[in-house]
Amino acid sequence: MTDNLFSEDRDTVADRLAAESLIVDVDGFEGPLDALLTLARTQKVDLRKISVLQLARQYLEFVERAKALRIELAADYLVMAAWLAFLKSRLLLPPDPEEEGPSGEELAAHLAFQLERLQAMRDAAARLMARDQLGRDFFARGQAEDVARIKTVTYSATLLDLMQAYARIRTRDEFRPYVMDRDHVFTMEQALDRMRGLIGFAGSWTDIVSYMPDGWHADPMRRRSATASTFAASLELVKEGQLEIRQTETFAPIHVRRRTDKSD
Amino acid sequence: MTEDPRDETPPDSLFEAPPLAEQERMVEAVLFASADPVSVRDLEARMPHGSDPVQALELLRRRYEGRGVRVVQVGEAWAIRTAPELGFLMQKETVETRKLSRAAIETLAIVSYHQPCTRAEIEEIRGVSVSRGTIDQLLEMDWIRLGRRRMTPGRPVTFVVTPQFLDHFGLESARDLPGLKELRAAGLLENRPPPGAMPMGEEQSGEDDDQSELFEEEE
Amino acid sequence: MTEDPRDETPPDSLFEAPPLAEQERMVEAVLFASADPVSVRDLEARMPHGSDPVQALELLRRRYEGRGVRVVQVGEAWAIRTAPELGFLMQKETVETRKLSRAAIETLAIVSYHQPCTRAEIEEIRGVSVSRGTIDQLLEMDWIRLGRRRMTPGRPVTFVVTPQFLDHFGLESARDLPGLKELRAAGLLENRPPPGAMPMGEEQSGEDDDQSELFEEEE
Repeated sequence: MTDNLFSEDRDTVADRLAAESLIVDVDGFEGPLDALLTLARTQKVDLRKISVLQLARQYLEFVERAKALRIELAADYLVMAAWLAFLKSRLLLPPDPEEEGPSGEELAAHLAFQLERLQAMRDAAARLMARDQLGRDFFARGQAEDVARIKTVTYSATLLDLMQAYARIRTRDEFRPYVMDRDHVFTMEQALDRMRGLIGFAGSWTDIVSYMPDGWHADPMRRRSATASTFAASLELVKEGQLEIRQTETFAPIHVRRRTDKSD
Repeated sequence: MTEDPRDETPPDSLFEAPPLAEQERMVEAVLFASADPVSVRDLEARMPHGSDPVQALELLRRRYEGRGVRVVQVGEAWAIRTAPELGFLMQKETVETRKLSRAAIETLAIVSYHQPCTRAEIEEIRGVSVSRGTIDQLLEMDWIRLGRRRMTPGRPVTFVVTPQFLDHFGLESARDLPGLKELRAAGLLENRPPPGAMPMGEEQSGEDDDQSELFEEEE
Repeated sequence: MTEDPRDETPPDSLFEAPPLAEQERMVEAVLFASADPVSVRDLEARMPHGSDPVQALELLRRRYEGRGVRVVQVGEAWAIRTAPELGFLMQKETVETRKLSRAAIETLAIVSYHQPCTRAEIEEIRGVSVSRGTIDQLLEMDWIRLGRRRMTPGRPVTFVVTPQFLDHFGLESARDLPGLKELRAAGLLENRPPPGAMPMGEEQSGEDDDQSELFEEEE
């Protein structure tokens, strides 16, 4: 916040390029504070001597440009913009004795502190990662013998565990006959087999219901299974290019017919 | 680093091997960090050109004589190993209580309810194959042991529970184990996993066709 | 085995500690055998009654000065590690470490320099919300762990670094973090409350809860 406070546009080509590259990079920022830090660095001064007013201006300009380029900025960027606009007015206008809350200078100082702290943490992170690291620069024992622990492992299992385990298996067992019982299931493979044999005769549109196996209409469970598999099988045959399928409206009967124009 | 009198070789020479003391350090680091014993050839490949790993190894071996660890030859390769008489330090007696795996407890349950019982029978009842490890574990725990061979083709071995098993579970005999009806009456079968929370059948071998959903394997 | 003049104690004495040279060998063997740092307490528990692992450790540490491996302190524990400048020999052993995201690296640095540190503090410093995945990853790597809850409203959990973190970065303690003093002197590790309203959307004393939702989780 010094001399170049009011030198509105000393936009050199380089500055503009820098600003534009910022905008292009907007996705690369980790939030507004990161964007501010990047902008602050373009001032090429010690972060402690940063002009927050200039920074606010840079940031608002950055947001404006993003808008002009129809780049959608996340809400937090806009919140920051609003806050910086407020800060800017606080810094520019003579202090209003009526107004409560911290002064513009205090706010600016805190923002500068945040930027400096973020930068400091980034530097610290870089220094940390630059250290010699275990498994990369220095190594632990490759062949640890340590685990010759005499582990007296006591396995805990209670009678309850045992009984519940047994009950679990036995009851599962009871249902196995059902699993085996495929009487009510008409598989898609079966449906495919059946239809493959029949489509040769389907020169004209035929309701797929007529392809369902005999005797599967009465029992609702069997009918459902057969309908589903027959439908799935007809889709498969359509995919193979052997059938055409149509349905005139929702819930209307589904028709299939043999495909004749083998155009491939 | 000053142990070696031959340390005079210029350290920045690109083509000369590092001083022997330095080579010894290298061998030490490599043997330490490597998961497997390292062959002389491997050492040679890793160390700067012109190094003499055999000589460095010999120095290192001697350095560790009488120490807590030693440099030993393992086949054609070399390794650092703790001195055998200090092995007792590496043992740490810990008593760990672990829950028996589900496979183990189920296998045990089947053996206890169906003994003598072959592995094939266990698998049939569980519906999945039983790993050797599971059986071994139970054998090792002395909870099951081998029973008589079944007089069927292949003469498969059978398993029965042991007195230790009975002791552990506080049973007089395996016949005292409650049947399914009792288990159900005691409310032990209620925490069944979904889906289709189904009625607990008794021992009857299932012609119930009232279960309209496939029973899903848990886990 | 002849290094120590005090070797005269009868070897089968049950109640006297072994000579220091012998203790040193023991510590050497244990540290060598273990891939992870071993605490003094653990050493004490393993060594014969009356041993003084601290003194033995000091002897051992000095013995390995300048060697291919060295005795290093990691928090409350000790380990043997290869000399960093010999890392080039170990390429084979290098485990490809997962590349940490920038968010994770920064979060790690913040936790290590500011610990114990709440999530809100991390977010305040970085100016963005920290995704669950970032914290989870660091927890999973065993580089950070939960510290005590902060005694402030909401009792937020805090994070601190682990011994594994220290081990990985070759630090004796978190106090040895590079530049820690300077950062503290510059006031950059203070948790300076913002004057009045604040743009970063952190703990704004609750009256606008929705603000935190304005911040997108980073990936």
